[in-house]
Amino acid sequence: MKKHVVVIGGGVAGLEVAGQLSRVGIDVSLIEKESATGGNINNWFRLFPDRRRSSEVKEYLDGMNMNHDIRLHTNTTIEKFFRNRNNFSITTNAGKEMTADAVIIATGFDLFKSARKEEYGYGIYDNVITSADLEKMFTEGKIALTDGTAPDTIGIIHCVGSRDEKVGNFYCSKLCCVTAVKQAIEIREFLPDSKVFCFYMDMRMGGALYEELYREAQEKWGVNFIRGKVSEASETIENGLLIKVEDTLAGRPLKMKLDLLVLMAGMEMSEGGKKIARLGGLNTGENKFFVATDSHYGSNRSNIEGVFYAGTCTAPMNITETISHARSAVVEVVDYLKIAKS
Amino acid sequence: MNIQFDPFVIPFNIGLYFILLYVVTRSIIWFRDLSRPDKLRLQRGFFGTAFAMSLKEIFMESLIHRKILKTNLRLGYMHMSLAFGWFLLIFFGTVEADIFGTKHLNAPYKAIFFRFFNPDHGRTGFEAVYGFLMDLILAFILSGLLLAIIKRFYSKIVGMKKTTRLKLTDRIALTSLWLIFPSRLLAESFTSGAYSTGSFLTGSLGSWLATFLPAQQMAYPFWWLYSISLGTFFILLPISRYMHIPTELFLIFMRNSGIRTGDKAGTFTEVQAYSCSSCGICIDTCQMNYSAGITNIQSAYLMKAIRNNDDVSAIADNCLMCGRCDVKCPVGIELSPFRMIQRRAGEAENDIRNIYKGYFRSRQIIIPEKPVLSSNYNYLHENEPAKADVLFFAGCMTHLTPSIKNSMIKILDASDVKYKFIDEQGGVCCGRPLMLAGQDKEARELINYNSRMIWKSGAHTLVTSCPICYKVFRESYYLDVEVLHHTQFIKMLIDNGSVKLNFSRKKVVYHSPCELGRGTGVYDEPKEILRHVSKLETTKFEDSNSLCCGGSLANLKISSYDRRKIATNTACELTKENPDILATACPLCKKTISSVTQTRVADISEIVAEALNINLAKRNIISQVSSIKELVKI
Amino acid sequence: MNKFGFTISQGRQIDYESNSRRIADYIYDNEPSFRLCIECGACSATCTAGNFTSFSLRELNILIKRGENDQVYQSLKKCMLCGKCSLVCPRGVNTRNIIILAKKAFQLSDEYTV
Amino acid sequence: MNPEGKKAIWSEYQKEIADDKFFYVRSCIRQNFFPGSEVAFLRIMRDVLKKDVFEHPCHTTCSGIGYHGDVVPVETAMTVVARQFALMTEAGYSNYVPSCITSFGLYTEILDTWHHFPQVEEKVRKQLRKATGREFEKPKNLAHASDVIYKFRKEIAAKAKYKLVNKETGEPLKVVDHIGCHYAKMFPSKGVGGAEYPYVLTGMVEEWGGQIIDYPERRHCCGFGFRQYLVQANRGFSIACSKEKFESMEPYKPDMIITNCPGCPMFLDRWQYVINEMEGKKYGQNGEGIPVFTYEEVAGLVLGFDPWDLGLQMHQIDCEPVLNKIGIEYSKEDKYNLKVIPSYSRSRNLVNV
Repeated sequence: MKKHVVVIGGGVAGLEVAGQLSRVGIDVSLIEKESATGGNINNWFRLFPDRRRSSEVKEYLDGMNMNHDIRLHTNTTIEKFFRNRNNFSITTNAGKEMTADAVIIATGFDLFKSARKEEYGYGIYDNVITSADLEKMFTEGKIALTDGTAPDTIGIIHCVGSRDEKVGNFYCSKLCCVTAVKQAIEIREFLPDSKVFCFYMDMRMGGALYEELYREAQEKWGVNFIRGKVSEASETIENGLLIKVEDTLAGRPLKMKLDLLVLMAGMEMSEGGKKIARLGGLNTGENKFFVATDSHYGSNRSNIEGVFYAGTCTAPMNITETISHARSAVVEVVDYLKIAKS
Repeated sequence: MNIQFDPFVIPFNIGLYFILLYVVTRSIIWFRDLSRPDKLRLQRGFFGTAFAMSLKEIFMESLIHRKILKTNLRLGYMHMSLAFGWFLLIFFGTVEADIFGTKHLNAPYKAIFFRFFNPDHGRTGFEAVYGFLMDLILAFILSGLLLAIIKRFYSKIVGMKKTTRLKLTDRIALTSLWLIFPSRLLAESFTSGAYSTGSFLTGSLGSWLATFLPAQQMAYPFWWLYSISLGTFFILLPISRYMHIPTELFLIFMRNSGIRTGDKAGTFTEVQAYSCSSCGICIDTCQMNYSAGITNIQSAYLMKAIRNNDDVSAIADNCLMCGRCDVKCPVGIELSPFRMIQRRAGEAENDIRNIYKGYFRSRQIIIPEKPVLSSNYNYLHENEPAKADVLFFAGCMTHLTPSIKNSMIKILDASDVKYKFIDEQGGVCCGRPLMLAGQDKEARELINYNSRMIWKSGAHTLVTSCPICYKVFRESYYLDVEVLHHTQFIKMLIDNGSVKLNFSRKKVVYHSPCELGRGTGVYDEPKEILRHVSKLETTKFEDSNSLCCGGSLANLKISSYDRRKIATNTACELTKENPDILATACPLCKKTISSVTQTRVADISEIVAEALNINLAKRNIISQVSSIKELVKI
Repeated sequence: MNKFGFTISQGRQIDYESNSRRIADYIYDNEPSFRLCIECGACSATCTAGNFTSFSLRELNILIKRGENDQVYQSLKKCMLCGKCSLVCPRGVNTRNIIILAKKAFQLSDEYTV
Repeated sequence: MNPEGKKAIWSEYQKEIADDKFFYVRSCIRQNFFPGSEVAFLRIMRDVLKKDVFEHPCHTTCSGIGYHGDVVPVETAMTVVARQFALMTEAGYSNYVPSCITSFGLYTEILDTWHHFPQVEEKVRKQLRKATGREFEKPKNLAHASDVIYKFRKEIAAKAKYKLVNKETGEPLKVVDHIGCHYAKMFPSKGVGGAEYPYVLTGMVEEWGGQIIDYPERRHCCGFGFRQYLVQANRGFSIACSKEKFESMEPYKPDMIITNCPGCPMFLDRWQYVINEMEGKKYGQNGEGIPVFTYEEVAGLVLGFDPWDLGLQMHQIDCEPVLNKIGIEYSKEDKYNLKVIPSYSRSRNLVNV
């Protein structure tokens, strides 16, 4: 009989896994807590470094599971999850019970809740927004302050909720730097007369074509980069924002008025992921993400045989990495199921 | 029948007398503006050999255009046919009018319009021969004119890559110039047609035209046209680029009487600016043009901008100062010193707008620049240098190419000279870069500082590895020591046998650095050294024709991207025959070129250091010495 | 006035709004590569003048960009224009032109009596 | 500005505050700066709110001022604090209420240290035993006096005679709140409303009819900073801090400043005078300065205590403008000839001392 695999999470990784599995003739149940698949990619307008529309990638992913029969359960969360002798029993919030020969966890990430960095006043000051909010503005095609006017000076704060032990996140979310640069460019495209300032701790332009994008931002778009972590933001009497930062390269504190402040929220283990970890007794690390059994050649394997990880539920990844991680997860599952059969 | 006058000659007369008057006044103004010593030089220049030389040069260059002929035959022919041809036409025309005319010493127009006033002249024997000669000359000119017209429309044909852009007055002047000879041709032809005179050109063309046109009536308007175009040309001459025709004569006289550009603007610079015929040779030879595609800063444009009193600062600063155009300029304008003056100068105030100023411009103004933001080097405190016979000054750039520095140390150690490495711990800049940026005052501060250091050391020889330093040490320092570039010094060591070198079978080409070659004329020593130690092969770019690496400090504007383009191009040219080593004698050249080629780029000092043949004992000592050096450094 | 035995200390804070970035803008307009500086410090490390005195092109760039013009004006004078910096710059910044343009910008402005 | 957002944060920073049987320890410097304030606190607690507040005659400085002035090592400070706790224990109280913000900070810091390093606590107990033979229990509840007033702000409002409202215009008074740095900046969770948007004073002011203004430099220190002030040569830094705050709050035209720390009212008050002397700069409406109050004084005023009983004549910046705005009646001539302080209940244990 056909093997049955349950994929938890219908984001980039989940969709890729589901698609690839069904291609090799395994029947798949895809469980998504939201009403639609896609996960975080739905909140992004364009993707770095080439600034293509995220919808293009979304179309590919949807295509993947359109073409094959995948049982998609939206608005579904897992309530029970345990291992029998050689399969898994899963109960959903709808009370539906299912057994699976293997489980792939693709619960992805949540954006850091920027309100936790109280000093930036997200949710308190008007005109302090997150990278996701900005993407929303891009999608709507209008960058405006709460009073409807267009901002003149825009500040972008890197590392919000990343590399910050004050919020308990020691790790680098890895994508915020390049996202900041991408968004800075897009802002300048939308508002040619605006000035954009990026406040960074380090520019971590590791990926392919990231550095080139950084250079373009400086040369072509005149984006200003100030090295220093913004320590506090406050509202001025004319409803603008006043930020305090050290210009560490000038070795001097600096204060600056801004119209709009964009917080580059980092990536955190998703709430869904945490729940699964609790239910299934899966190992998570100090950074709250799932821990794979081997960091080099077993990055998809969990501490429970037959449960595999795919994508950003194990660490911050960009879409390219997520998809390849998902594919490697598929290989792992297929191997596992073969062995299980014999 | 013999008419003595006709109204159509009036435009010509006006033009002629105007230009004569103008040239006289202008030359008086110029003379007045000369510095006193230059006045004396010029006066002396009118006698003896200088005068003879000037005449010869005027003939060879202004008429025959020998230099252009040498660099580009077709272009040369074009210039020659127009200049020399016209000269002959005038000369023989005058003679013709004189011998065949009614009386001697005619007014000029008689000569120019001879055929009109003596229509039935030239039928028989000698007259016919003479007529033939005149036609021949006219044909000669027209052939050149044809080339000129073609060139204007398709530069390639005359072998020019770029042709200079024109301003309005130039266009009008150009058209009138072009009209002169065709109109003369037609005027003469019609007249001859009417009187069935004229020789092979005018005669035959005339008789043919006469077959279907009323030659008698047709001739007259063309004589008018001929006269008018001459007149217009003369009147526009001073505010067009053709001012170079009369001005070049002055230039030649001045140059031969020993007047040089110097470092201030004045008559001579102005004369030079007006002597530029915009032939465009400087544009062709400029690497920034053909490697980096920067086509608006070449010397021809600099001259033009100055003649138009435009702001030249952008042009002046955007140049590698490689001096290639300098050596190639057929008029022999001292382009590099000229440019330096422009760098020192502030923006010229723009007074050309009023037409009078076009003719009688106030002497090329250098508005006293706002007080320069004076540099402040008082942080340089002087220490007592150790006494030595020979000083080695590596220079800033050499410190960025340690291989050169170490090679020089090795060589110096190997020889028995008592030397001191003066800027071992990093020295003070020689001042040349500041000068190239037109900031001589600041440069002087550094020069004085270094000079004091050198004096105190009591050395008799100063060796430097950097041609940039070398040039400034030689030209702008007042030192009582012998300044040598390390190539010259090594040559000396080889000659007096203080170093012994092994011959290597390596195939080497030599890139002559601008500052060392064209800059200070050191061409031979480097090549002799290379011949001594390796198989030196020649390239298409030897000596004064050598290329620039593109790294030159002299250019303050060019982007690193364009520099790279030039460097790449140069490297390709020099490594065509894929040599083992591309040798040079400048740290900057080495650094620039080595970053764009696979071929090994080595300074001559490196090659020599490798070829050093040291007997064992000595080698040990050196290894000890150098090891001690290391320790000391640490 | 110091009748209390002390005076009110001046802040070291750069007040971005109140500073004039005229010099910076002049350089931006005439030397775009000025924007490319990533403050790596290669220029300062190799600097001939920096070998003798506290001159740092890296710092200078920042101060120009922040509009700390008085400080710029003072340290600008120390540069020897030797050009080593331009050879080591990883971003191909035309360093010498920045110095020259800065000097020019100061000359053009009348606020600074030279 | 989105008040909902603030409320959300405030809701995260609620702290438990005892509602009776307080062991009150005074501040070293307040009684010289604004002697009326602590008395006012006791009057409010005992006579208005009818609470049991105990004072011990033998309590000393917590040595925090020396600790932050870099002259008292932390272990010494701990032992001194242990002794205070011992006095509380002996008196049979367990709700510790310091009057001083720095003390509060120090107590919090020490309790936290002991929590993480029990061996240190043990050591301190030994030292205390050796030195004084006393034993102590850690307080069950540690709250700053302003926390206590905050807790009873509604009761006070209920009994209030005046509101923080301009009686001419009916507009609420614009109040700047200034929280002592040691209140919550070290341990945000120990302060009402946390460190970024502290609510302790805001709560009172809003309850009593005033309106808090939120200005950019509200987080900034008043400049006391111990080292800064205690060394004369450093006072330039101290005053610079206050100046920065004034410059920042000026455009909002505040009617008054309310503080909950011994140093802050002192410096925000006196430095206005010094700045005027040095630079001729006057703050506040028509240059009469921005009056600075302690929260006890404000509580006293709204409850209708006589300004001069509250010791408002001790202020450098005249408080009359505010009194007039609120419409509090007072007699000009009494300002500097103080009558007998009206009787109010003293600490039982102090009556015959």
